[in-house]
Amino acid sequence: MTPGWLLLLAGAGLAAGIFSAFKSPRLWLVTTLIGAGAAFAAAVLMLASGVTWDWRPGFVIGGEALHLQLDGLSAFFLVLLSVLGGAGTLYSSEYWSDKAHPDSAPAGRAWWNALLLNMGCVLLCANGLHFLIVWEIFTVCAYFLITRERQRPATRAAGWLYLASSHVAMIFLFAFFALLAARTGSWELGPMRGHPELAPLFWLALIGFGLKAGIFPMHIWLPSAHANAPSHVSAILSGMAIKMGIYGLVRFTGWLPVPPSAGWVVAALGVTSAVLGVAFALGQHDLKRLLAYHSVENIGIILIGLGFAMIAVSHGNAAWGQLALAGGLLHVWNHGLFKALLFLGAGSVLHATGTREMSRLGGLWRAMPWTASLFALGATAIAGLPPLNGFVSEWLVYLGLFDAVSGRGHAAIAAIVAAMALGVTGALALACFVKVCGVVFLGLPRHEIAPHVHECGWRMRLPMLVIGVACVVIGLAPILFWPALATAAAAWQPELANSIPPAPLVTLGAFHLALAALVILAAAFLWRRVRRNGLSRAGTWDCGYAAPTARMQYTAGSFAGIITGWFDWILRPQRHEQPPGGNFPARAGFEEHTPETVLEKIIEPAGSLVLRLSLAVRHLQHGRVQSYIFYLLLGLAALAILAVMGGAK
Amino acid sequence: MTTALEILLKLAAWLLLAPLLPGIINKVKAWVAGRRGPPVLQLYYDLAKLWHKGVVLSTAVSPAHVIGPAMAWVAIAGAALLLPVGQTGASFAFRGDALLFVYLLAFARFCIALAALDTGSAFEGMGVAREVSYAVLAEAAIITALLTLCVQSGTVSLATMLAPSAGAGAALLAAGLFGVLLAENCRVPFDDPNTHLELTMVHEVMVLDHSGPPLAAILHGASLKLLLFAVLLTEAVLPLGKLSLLPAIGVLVGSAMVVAIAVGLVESLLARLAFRRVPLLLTTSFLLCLFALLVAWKGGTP
Amino acid sequence: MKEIALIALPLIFAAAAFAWPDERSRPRLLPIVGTLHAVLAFWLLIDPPALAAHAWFGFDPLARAVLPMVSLLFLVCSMYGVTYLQIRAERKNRIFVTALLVMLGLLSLALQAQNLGVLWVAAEATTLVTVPLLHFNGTGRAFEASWKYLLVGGTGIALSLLGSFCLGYASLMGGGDGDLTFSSLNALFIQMTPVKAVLAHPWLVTAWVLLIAGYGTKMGLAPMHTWKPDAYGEAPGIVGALLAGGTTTMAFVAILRVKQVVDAAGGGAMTERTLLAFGLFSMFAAALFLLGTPDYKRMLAYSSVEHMGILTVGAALGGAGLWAALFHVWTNALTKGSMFLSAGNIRRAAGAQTEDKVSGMAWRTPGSARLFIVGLFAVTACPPFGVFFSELQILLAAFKTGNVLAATVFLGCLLFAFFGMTRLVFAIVDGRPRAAARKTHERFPELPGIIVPPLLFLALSLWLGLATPPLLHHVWVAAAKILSPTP
Amino acid sequence: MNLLIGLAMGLNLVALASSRLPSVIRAAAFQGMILGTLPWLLEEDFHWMVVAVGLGTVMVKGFIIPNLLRRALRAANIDREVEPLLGFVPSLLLGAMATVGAAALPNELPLLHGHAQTLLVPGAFATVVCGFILLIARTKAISQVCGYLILENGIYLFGLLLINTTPLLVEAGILLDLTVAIFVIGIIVDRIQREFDTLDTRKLNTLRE
Repeated sequence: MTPGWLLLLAGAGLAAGIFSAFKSPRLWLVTTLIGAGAAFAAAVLMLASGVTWDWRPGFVIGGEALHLQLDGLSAFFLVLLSVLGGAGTLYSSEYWSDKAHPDSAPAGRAWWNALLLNMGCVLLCANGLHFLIVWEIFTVCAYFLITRERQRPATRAAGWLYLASSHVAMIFLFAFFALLAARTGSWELGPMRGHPELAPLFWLALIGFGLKAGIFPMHIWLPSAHANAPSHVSAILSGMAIKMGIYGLVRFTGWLPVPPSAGWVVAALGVTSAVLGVAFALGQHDLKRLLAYHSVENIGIILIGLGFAMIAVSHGNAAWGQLALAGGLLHVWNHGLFKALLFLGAGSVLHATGTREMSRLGGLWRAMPWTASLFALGATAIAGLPPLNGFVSEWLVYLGLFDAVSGRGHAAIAAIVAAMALGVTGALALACFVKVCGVVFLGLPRHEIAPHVHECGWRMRLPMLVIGVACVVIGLAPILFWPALATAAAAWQPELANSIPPAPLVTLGAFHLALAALVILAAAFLWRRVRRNGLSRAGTWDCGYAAPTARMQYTAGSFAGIITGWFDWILRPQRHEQPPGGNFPARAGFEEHTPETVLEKIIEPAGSLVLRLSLAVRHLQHGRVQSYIFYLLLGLAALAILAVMGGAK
Repeated sequence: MTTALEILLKLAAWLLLAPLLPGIINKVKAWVAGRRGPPVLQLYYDLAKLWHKGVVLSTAVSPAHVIGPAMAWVAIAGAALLLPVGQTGASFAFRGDALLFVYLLAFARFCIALAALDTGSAFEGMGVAREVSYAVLAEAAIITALLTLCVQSGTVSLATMLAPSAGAGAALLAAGLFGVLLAENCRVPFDDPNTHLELTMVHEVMVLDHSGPPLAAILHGASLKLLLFAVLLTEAVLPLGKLSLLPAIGVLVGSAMVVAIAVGLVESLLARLAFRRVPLLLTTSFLLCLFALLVAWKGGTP
Repeated sequence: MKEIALIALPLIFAAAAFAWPDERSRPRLLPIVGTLHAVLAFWLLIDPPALAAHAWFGFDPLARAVLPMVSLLFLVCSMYGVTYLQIRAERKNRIFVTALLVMLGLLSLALQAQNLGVLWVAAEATTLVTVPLLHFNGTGRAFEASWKYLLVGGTGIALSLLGSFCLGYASLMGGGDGDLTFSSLNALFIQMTPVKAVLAHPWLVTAWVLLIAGYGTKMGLAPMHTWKPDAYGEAPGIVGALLAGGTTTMAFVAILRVKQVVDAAGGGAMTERTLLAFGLFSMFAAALFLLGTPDYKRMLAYSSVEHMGILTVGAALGGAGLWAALFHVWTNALTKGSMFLSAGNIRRAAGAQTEDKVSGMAWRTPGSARLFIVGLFAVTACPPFGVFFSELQILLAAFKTGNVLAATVFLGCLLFAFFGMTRLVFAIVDGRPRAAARKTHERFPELPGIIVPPLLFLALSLWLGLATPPLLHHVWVAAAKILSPTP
Repeated sequence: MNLLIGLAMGLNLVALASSRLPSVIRAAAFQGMILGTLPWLLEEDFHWMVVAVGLGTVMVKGFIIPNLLRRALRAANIDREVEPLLGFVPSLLLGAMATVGAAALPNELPLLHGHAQTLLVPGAFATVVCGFILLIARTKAISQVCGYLILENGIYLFGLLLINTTPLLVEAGILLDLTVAIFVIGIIVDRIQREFDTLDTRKLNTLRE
């Protein structure tokens, strides 16, 4: 079967899912899974064969001839989309069931399929007009998925923020594509590095796609949207939707010429997003909000890779550019996988306990061992630790940076800064996920959470399992995925393509394999040893304090206190303290809340300023007809002046 | 076959020699304090005893409490395989193994930290929070040190990075790495290994609830880590790559001694820092590495 | 012959409707006339008649490019009207139906008018016949709205009369014989001797200013838009749709015709400058109003002001912008029509039209609420609806002609309008429903008669965008070519 | 003829200055009659159509509409005060300035030699401006209607420039429209009075942002 037929099957499956969503959930599940599977097959086929699938049927949509294209880059992203889409589909069939959400589930299924379908189309469209159309449709679908629980004001606010900032992005893309079409004279997309006059358009694309990707100063919509959406939606949003922004950037930096400073700017944005993203994450107490900020961090890592690849290209294809690009691209996959895993895990925690507030959770491993261990796996991966996939991609980026340094080229200094930032980011992420796993899953329950805490069913467990396995496989055998990376890189910049995997990657894979095996062996061995020596149970060492309670455990806030202290200048946490006083202190209290600084300190003031202006203007419409006629005269006068001015010219 | 044998031999050497270092340090401290102190091989006795002891587990803990130390131990051992010894180089050497080295240690930290948090005790929480927070700065320092070596040698593989001396910036680099060594291994002035007040501990408080074989794994891992850092420090400063195996080993052992003695002296002469001051000191060692980097950048030739 | 029928048919039926005895069956006349009119209009669209020289009205390319849209709009609205008037049986509909039909006739006349005087007469007459439509509800607010509409609109129309006189006088100065048909005016001004041109120029400028002010008032360009929110806010949804889609289109066509004449006299630079400035200003003002208005029917009025601004900008860009503007006339009118109708349903179900009184309509009137939201996205230029394509074309024209600044302002205004409209619409649709409204048995009866027409409008908008008929595209381009002296 | 036009221009000022509604109406009506007579003086050859137009104008502007307004005035038995937003003296000054400006205007706008010496254009513009002033500066509906009437008068005055060139149909159409316009306004006024028991349009501002 050729990619074309498979893609057709995929589209048909997803479309059928849209229609069966309301009537029969089972049919929806089947058709959607088939669709996702077909898309996966098509993408893998393309990546394996390396043959671009290009389709120009006769018919015209919106005045432009349809032109679909599945090349290395789009196939690379399509793989991720189909995996996460399939996983989320199965997951949601239990997580967002008709029983639990009678009025929002059916429409939710329909929107879900529409989202997948349109994201796929974005990846395939090779015509600017159609790209713009499906892009906007997928944005709107995501809005309706985020606001599934629209009775909750928080959700509505988050949804509107998302919609508004997406529309800002949309406006920039309007300008970008319109200018492109106006200058090239056609909506056809494709390699056009021959037109240096197109280079400035890159800045429009950077803002338009960057807003979608959640690059640091433009990430304001991301935390609340991810936190308030249903978890399978958060997973696809964070795993795939923001990657669409990355796709746009990669795609158009590959096709269009870029200004010389572009690479530096992208890399700088990457460094900022990486460090500040994880810093904000440390300040969060809401599990899903925290994960959302980690998306900002990982987008940063991806951008560091992409940025240095661009720098390499602009300085004549230095070899390290290839490694940086490979790292960045692989991290697209990796982040998509482990972030989806983490969000699905968070979802089953939410599903079981009904709260996202970490300070109320704890000791969940007893009730939900599967979720706990899979979440721990995801945490290890996202902290960039060997032998899992997160480390592989970060390692590739590192390698690129170090080569740049040792090469002593233009980029060396920048690479040094980026490498340090990457190191700090890694350590911070580690701290953050030690905190999450420890506070949520280990220790004892801090509050008497509803007794119905339970492990999730297999339809929620299986997707997590699959994604977890994928993380492990990429970690242990990165070599298998090099051809895909090479094909994608070739689609971006033919010069950067290199089908021979770098030797170190092989060794690294072997080492990871050995490490994984030994780790398991050692664990088993030690466990047996402990059993043999005989073990007895006792209370945790309480330093002789008579009445320890579960609420005395370290909380998320206190855990991150030291580090968030270092970042006070940007986090601006709001603390409300009620210290114990007197000889017999009554109740004391301390609460801390880390706001979305950029939003609350910059965007909102500006917005209120505009609102005040509009209020002032609206006072002119005060209902007295005399002054209405007076306005009419003013208009007349203005016209006269305009006209006469021209007469003078 | 021979290579496999060689690897096993090297590993055995690492594992066997490791517990010696704390013994030496304690001896030096005792000597400075004018006591006789515990025997140099004390840690061996302790490990052997712990290995046969029964285990008392907190009622709160999950399997991670036991599995964690094992994983950490493996990770540290794996890191040891990456560190070259003299001319023969490391058991595993490839471009970018330096980063793997750093992240393996990070992985070990991750496991120990989770194992500690597992007890749900406020003490462990406190310790872990401190450990991971200081690690952020230490990590920055180590990466900087690696960058220095990378600039120095023009490669990204420990074997070749550590072969030449750090040149002009050697002293700076040594000072910086020594600071990192103290921090990462929880020695004075960052942490007092034999304090008895939980509130002031970092590393000790994390293993408060461990006992028996897991504790043995943790202790041995810690000593191995100390040894790794000592060797890394030495090789970063001295051009061992030029020596043949035996002299190299000799120098290594000697310098490891020196490092141990230095640590001992520091521990007996300095007092523990107040926690709020710790980041300051770590930043200092980071800056030292940074200066070393600058010196290398200016002086060295690619 | 058919073009005369276009005008005569509605007027005759209007007389019939006035004489019609039965209140209940009278509204049925509306769809009948609508259908006949639409058939005629599209027949003419497909094979246009030859244009008689110096005729006072005729089915010329410009009429061909817009009149079928108005006819279509009326057809769908008339379907809605039947059910609507059944629901509103408590009000006598004799005047209402008659006025609607007369309005259709006059619009057909105005759009086909080839003579300055006829054009003005028709425009004035439409103004007058709108008044009874506005106070159909008979409330005090309705009276106030129609009073303001009449006073402001009347003043505007008076100005346009003065302008017409000035244009006529300019033609005299240019050596004309007082023939006010556009074709002869163009011919006259194009071959005007420089001496005469100098004499005629001041009059041309005066005429242009007065006519733009006059017809601009009718069209609702800021700052002459002040009657719009009141009128749209108080009128029934069907009237709002016809005003926003039909009357404004008429005014726009009038402006285009005058622009053609003035351009012929070499005033091209002036007309484009003034139109661009006024269009952008209207968009800007509308965006500011949209940001804060709490009333969703007035919101529609401001949105209409914004789209009039867009049309004007398009017209100012000449050539490519012009045909895009004609395209936008269609998409905007039809999309806006759906919003007016669904807003009317919501208004009747909620009994109020400000966000502090209305919320949770998604539960109260699911169908209309969904339509309203889809219409919202359609009208704020979200693909794949028609407005998106037409606005994109205007944007393209702006970039092609190098008006980057104008394009920037254009996009900024679109953005703020989107903010304001989404905020308000989602507040009234999604917000927590009132306690009373949550009970299902209180659901407002959403008869197919009031749900299908807005749906139809959306379908049309979709069709226009995704599969623009080549014939229409060709017609628009042809009209634009004729209108803009510089091809 | 210029005498008559001058008289009309004077009547503008009267309308501006008068503090009682009946006098405003009377001024407007009288102005209407004057304008009605103008076509006869304008046309050399005695054309029946012109006579018809003139008669119609006199009838409508001079009698029908004023009576209509008076009826509205009586129907809503309200005090006869004008209640200006803008005082009489300022509005009078404005009107005077407008008249002077309008008199200076023709130097800017070239005219056919036939019209150059008549006061038609200045009169027209002055009247239009005065109409605007009445519209903007008066609160009473009736006085606004009068303002609108005067505005129309001005336009009509201007229209006379074209009376012998453009077909009279335009004129007739105009006449008709104006009458209907005023007529409807009269009805509205009537309705408003029933609704609000006052003719003060300041009360008409419930519709607002």
